[in-house]
Amino acid sequence: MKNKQYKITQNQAFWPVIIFLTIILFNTVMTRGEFLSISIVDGHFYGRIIDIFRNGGKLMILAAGMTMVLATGGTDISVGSVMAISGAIACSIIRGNLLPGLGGSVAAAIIFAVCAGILCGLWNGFLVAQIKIQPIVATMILLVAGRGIAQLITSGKIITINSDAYYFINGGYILGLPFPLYIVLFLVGILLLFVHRTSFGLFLESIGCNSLASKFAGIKVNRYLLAIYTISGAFASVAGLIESAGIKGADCNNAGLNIELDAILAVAIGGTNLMGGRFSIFASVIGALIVQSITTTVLALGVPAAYIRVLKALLIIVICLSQSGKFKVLFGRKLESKKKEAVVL
Amino acid sequence: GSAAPETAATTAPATTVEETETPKADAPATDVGSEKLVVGFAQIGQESGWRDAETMSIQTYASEHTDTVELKFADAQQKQENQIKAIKSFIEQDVDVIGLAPVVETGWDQVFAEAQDAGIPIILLDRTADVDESLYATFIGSDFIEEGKEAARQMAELIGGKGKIVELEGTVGASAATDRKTGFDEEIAANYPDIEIVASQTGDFTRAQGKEVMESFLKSNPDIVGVYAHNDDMALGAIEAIKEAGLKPGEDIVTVSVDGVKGIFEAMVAGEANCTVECNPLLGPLFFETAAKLKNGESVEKWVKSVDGVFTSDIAADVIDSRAY
Amino acid sequence: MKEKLRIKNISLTMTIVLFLVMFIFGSVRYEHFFSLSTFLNLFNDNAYLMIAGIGITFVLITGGIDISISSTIAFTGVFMAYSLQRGIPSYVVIPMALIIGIVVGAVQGSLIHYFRLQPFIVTLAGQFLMRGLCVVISEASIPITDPFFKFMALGRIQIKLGDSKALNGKIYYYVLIFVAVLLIGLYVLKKTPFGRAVYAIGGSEQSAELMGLNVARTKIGAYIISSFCASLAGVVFSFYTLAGYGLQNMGMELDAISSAVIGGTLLTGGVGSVFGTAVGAMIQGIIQTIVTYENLNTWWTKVTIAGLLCFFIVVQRIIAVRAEAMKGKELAAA
Amino acid sequence: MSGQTKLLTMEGISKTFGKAVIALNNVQFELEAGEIHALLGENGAGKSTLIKVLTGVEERDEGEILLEGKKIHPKSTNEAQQVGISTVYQEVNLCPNLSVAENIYIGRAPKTKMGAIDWAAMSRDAKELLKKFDLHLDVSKRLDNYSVAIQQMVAIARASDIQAKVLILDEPTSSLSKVEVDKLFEIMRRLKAEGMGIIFVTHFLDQVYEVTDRITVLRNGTYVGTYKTAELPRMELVSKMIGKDYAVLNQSLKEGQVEKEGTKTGDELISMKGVSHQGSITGMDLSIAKGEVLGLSGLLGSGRSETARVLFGIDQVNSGELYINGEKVHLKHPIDAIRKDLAFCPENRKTEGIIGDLSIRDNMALALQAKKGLFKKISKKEAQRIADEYIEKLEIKTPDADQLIKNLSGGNQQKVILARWLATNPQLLMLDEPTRGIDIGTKAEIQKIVIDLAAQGMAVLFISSELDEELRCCRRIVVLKDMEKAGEVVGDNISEGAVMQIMAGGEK
Ligand SMILES: Nc1ncnc2c1ncn2[C@@H]1O[C@H](COP(=O)(O)OP(=O)(O)OP(=O)(O)O)[C@@H](O)[C@H]1O
Ligand SMILES: Nc1ncnc2c1ncn2[C@@H]1O[C@H](COP(=O)(O)OP(=O)(O)OP(=O)(O)O)[C@@H](O)[C@H]1O
Ligand SMILES: [Mg+2]
Ligand SMILES: [Mg+2]
Repeated sequence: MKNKQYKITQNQAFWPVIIFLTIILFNTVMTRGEFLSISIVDGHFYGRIIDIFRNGGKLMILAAGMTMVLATGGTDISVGSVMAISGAIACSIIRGNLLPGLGGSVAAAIIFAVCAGILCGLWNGFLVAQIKIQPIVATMILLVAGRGIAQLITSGKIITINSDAYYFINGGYILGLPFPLYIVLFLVGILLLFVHRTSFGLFLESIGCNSLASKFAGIKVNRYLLAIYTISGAFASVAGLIESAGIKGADCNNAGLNIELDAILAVAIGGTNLMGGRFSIFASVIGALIVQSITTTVLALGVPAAYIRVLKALLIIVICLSQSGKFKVLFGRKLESKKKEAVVL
Repeated sequence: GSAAPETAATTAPATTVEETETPKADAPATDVGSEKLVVGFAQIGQESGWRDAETMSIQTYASEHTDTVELKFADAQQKQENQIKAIKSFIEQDVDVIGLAPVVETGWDQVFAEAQDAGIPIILLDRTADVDESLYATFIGSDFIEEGKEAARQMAELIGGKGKIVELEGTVGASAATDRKTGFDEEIAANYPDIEIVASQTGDFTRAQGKEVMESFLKSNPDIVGVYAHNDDMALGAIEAIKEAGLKPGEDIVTVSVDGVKGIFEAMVAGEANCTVECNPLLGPLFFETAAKLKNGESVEKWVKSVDGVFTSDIAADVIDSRAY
Repeated sequence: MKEKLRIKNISLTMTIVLFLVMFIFGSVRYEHFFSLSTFLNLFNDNAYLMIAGIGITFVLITGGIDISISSTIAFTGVFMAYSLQRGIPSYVVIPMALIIGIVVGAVQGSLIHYFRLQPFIVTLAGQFLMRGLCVVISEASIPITDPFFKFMALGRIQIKLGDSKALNGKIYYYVLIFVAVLLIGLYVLKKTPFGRAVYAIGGSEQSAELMGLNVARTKIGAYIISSFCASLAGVVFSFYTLAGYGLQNMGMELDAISSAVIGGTLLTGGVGSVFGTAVGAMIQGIIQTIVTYENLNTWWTKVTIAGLLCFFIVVQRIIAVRAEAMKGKELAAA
Repeated sequence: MSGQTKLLTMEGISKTFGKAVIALNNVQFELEAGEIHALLGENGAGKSTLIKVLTGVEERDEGEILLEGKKIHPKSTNEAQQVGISTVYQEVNLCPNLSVAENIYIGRAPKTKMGAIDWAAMSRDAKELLKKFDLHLDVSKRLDNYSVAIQQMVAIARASDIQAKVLILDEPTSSLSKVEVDKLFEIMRRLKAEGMGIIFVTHFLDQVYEVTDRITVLRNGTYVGTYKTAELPRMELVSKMIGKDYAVLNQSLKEGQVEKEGTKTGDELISMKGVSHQGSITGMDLSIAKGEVLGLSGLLGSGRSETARVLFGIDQVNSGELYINGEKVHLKHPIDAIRKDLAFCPENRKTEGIIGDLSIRDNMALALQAKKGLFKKISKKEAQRIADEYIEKLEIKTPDADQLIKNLSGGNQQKVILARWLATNPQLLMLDEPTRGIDIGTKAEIQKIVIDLAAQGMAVLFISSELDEELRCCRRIVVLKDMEKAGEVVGDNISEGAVMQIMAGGEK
């Protein structure tokens, strides 16, 4: 029993889950229960918790992809721009501005948008793995250019579309639950299965710690780097689809703006070391929920939106400090010395 | 009340009326220097459908009058620095008139002074700048406070003068947001004591945030009867949120918003939105008119008000096809 | 002596050559382009960016990163505008703003150094915090009417090299602040133990520690310099715009970082120069000018800068690989 | 002139890492002015930790340090330097991006009258200083332009130049050639004559007897004793270090020797025909048979590591042919070599070997996992079994397999890497400096393991800078010179002299 307890608290996702639950609890108390209430409206569930899951869908997907990138000691700051590109392509196709031969097919729009995401990811991966450019610089190129490219695709306009099939990506419900949640379950599920059933996870951690030694141990480092940046790009494009389906159009300026920061934040809250090494995708997904729930909290409490940033900042510091080994050492030592004294007494 | 006959004309009143005059206005220009009217325009960026329409209006006018007009256009990507740099390079390029839709009200003293030194007049378009009046030639645009007041009156009429409503604000600090809020809140406070604004938060002028904020409003205030949004995009987001909550937008909760973009007309036709206070973005012709006047040294008023209308769902179906944006 | 700075110098030289090529290209292609004032406007309009860029270069050389600078700029702007509005005189407000910068840097640096937190995350928190506080202080943009600020905003030196209009230009007083920062930056990095320790930490922090350098002081010092320069840039920016506005300069840290990279700074640390960063910022400025003259969609600015970034980074890589290959040969020959 | 004043005394020093690892337990140490004092012990005995405690890199749990009778408690290398303790740490610790001159003088650079760094004076001084070490370098070049050996010399030059009372050298000689070691000793003797106290950590007993005055031995983090070098016979020293009778150890080595003699080599496993790689090796002919221990010998930079790298697919074959089991192969990546049952322990443990933040278990399973491929995951249970097996077999000092490998001492890390490759059950095991920085007891163990493996039919390519080690293990030694094969000695012809002669240039 004791052993088991030890294991649960050791799990990387333990603290993120606790924090998430605390935020929910705090809100529930503050709103006198309203926060937790879930009702059924028009045959689907309705409530703030559902909102968190639906609105946090994009971020959960991005965080899952970002976790692996960070695990290899890299980073992908281009995800927001990739989202803009993917939305721009999908909406342009549906509008018939792009590839009019396809007749505005939603399926084609999704396929092309995801392909574009994969291409962006391949480009990042190519720069990182083959040209050996530092990840932050390599992905900065696409971050800077990506939004411009999206603008050039839409010729600088906001494209609005009219397609119920496309709206479903964000606004649809299956069994009463929002569709984005299923996308998250599907993508993260596959990823988790892949990481845990194969040695992918071990290889990523090993690459993140020491890529040269990993190569010497027989791991095809470049291939894996290429793969994870591609996955990250593909995931970002899916997030872009969700976002553009949500606003029923492509807004290249604002789509995914600064979301890379939130995604990295989510991973950090999940306890993955940003320098590479040990990682947990599940913990990052919880981290994403925490980030989303901060926004929801601020809205629910009617606090001015400006405080979202302040709150996030404070939360980052608190969480990072609590995870910092050094911090634990500094304060743990104090605790221990107290304990020692107690024993002496 | 909304003036239906008037609005029919607002489709592009400035254009229709003035277009005939345009050649006249340009004629003297050709006489003076036998050269084109060179205009530099520093646009904010692409923030909403409304602004796209404004940009289109300017660019279309310029491309239709290539013999008399030359347009240098810079999109500042929502950054004041970029606008300042663009204006400075317009000054270097020695344009005749500079147009600007300022991204914020403040911070224009230096660059306007430089333009003045170079003898280039500045036209402010659709947003004002907080500078000394002598530094710019004229402001062309609507009265945001009046828009807010009008929205308040429309709202009051729709909900019968009482009930709880919520407000979706625009980007914090933007004059359109501040003034539309001021006008609305003042009008409600002054004349409609039974209307209570129970929540007001920023939706950043975007659909996505409009929706998210509205979702939250609906949960903390299930008994609201109306929503006022500082632009149509946020209203469209709010409509989504209302539908998700199992309520009928346009009936259970009425909407009043500002701008008059096509999307909101579609929503009004579908019965999901109630009213939009137009803020006409088709300022291109009026802008070039004024610029030509300035080049020729004619005097212009300090504030050239654009002609705006109010549209309700009753007439939306009739005018939707004539909407240009 | 020649060998030592080879890698850095090649990419810096390329940057300078590129700048000249672009300037000549613009002059040939566009009327009015070739003029002293086009050139001087690069300083007038980018002074704040260059000051902030010089500051962040210190952090980048240590191998860290500081993404809070844009918020620091905005925050100092709002803070000053707000205080001036409350009637506090400018000679109190400006030093206070600079002190805020120092404090922000000291806190961030200490968190990064003493608790071994990631620079990216800590400065991300700093970015959120200060951006949030800006809006907490004031949502609206606050105009500055203080006479000293007005003087700095409008005061300028006319430069007349000849009668032709192209040979006329002006420099605003605040550009002199940039010049001072550049000179001090050059001196500190090249000639002081602190500056050299900055490079040493970028080369290997552990080694620097074991060689007995004061890593804590140097690292925290670098973050202080970065934030201080950001708040100084904030001061210059409020001279430039005579206002404080909380949403100003969003994402500008990327411009500063790109300037540094184009100017030859390696984000892995250990290599870089403040002069390069200044030139990098000028290149970005001139691209923007050309795009405006060409009357292109301004998004081409971003795309071009990204292309340029890509080009420079790849070239740096090639040079580094070459250098390694050369080294192998030299050793083999020995 | 061993003086009367006690320069440095450490008493009752204890240090634990986490809860399980007791690195130092009530250790004492003393150093007199003008003596060279060897600090000896097996891998993981706590030598480096003691030094780190002394110089403030690690905080001690208990104990006192007195320098010239005064209590000191340095919190950082910087403070230690200020009170007069200068150190060269075990791994090279300089900044690769700075010039040689700066690496020597950073932190104490000469200044001009204006207070700015005087670059010209710095270069001049650096040149002057390095001349004492017979190094004539372009001191304005970046340090990473030079080889590890030279970097190590620069580090020593830096430490010796600091006006210190105590100079600490933690395994400074492991990457130095004989000539450079002699140079170093000359300098050490001179500093000693100037009254400096020197602490010298090494695993080369010859060097201990060559330069040191006294010896302090640690074992498992405890203090064993301090002895006058001249009065402590080698045998006794070794048995004090390993805690076993040396005779026993020697016996086991002898057995190895016997087995080696009995080994029969089998069919040819590897054959390189005129293999070249641009910039490293040229026209290499080499063959290795099953069950054979082939030694690769040569001077520093003669291309031994490069040969192994090419064989392992790290560097590609530019010309020539490579056969494994008679089949022509093209190795593009280490995994190709691993799939052909090759294994390689690289010489740079820290950068090419260990995955620092992973556990011992994961480190051991890594190569086997890579060999099996992405989809055939080794279960945690299986990995644990492998780890436990090798921890026992190789006598790795660790509480359990969950420890992070970076927390092990150098020698134990080496054993984990060895285990990683043994777990893949290779046909050819390539060991590049497997005993560098490893204590004599472990060294003997590793040599024994090598011989045992060969007896079981495994081929071993053994690269070592210590000739006697190769002589002991190998039946055939190939000598390289200037990136080419210079000659070969086989069986009874193997002798130090024969190998040296080829190295020196005369073919046979
Ligand atoms: N940071 C650390 N965390 C945990 N354990 C450590 C740490 N540093 C050293 N140890 C442990 O302390 C013990 C002593 O290590 P130390 O490096 O002092 O050995 P050493 O005598 O220098 O060995 P070698 O000859 O291999 O260098 C070892 O068991 C090692 O695993
Ligand atoms: N520290 C280093 N930095 C750069 N290149 C190196 C370094 N060490 C070795 N080399 C390269 O490797 C070549 C051959 O060295 P290699 O390591 O193969 O020699 P070796 O005979 O194995 O010597 P040892 O292993 O004893 O150093 C050298 O000529 C050099 O090009
Ligand atoms: Mg050691
Ligand atoms: Mg070697």
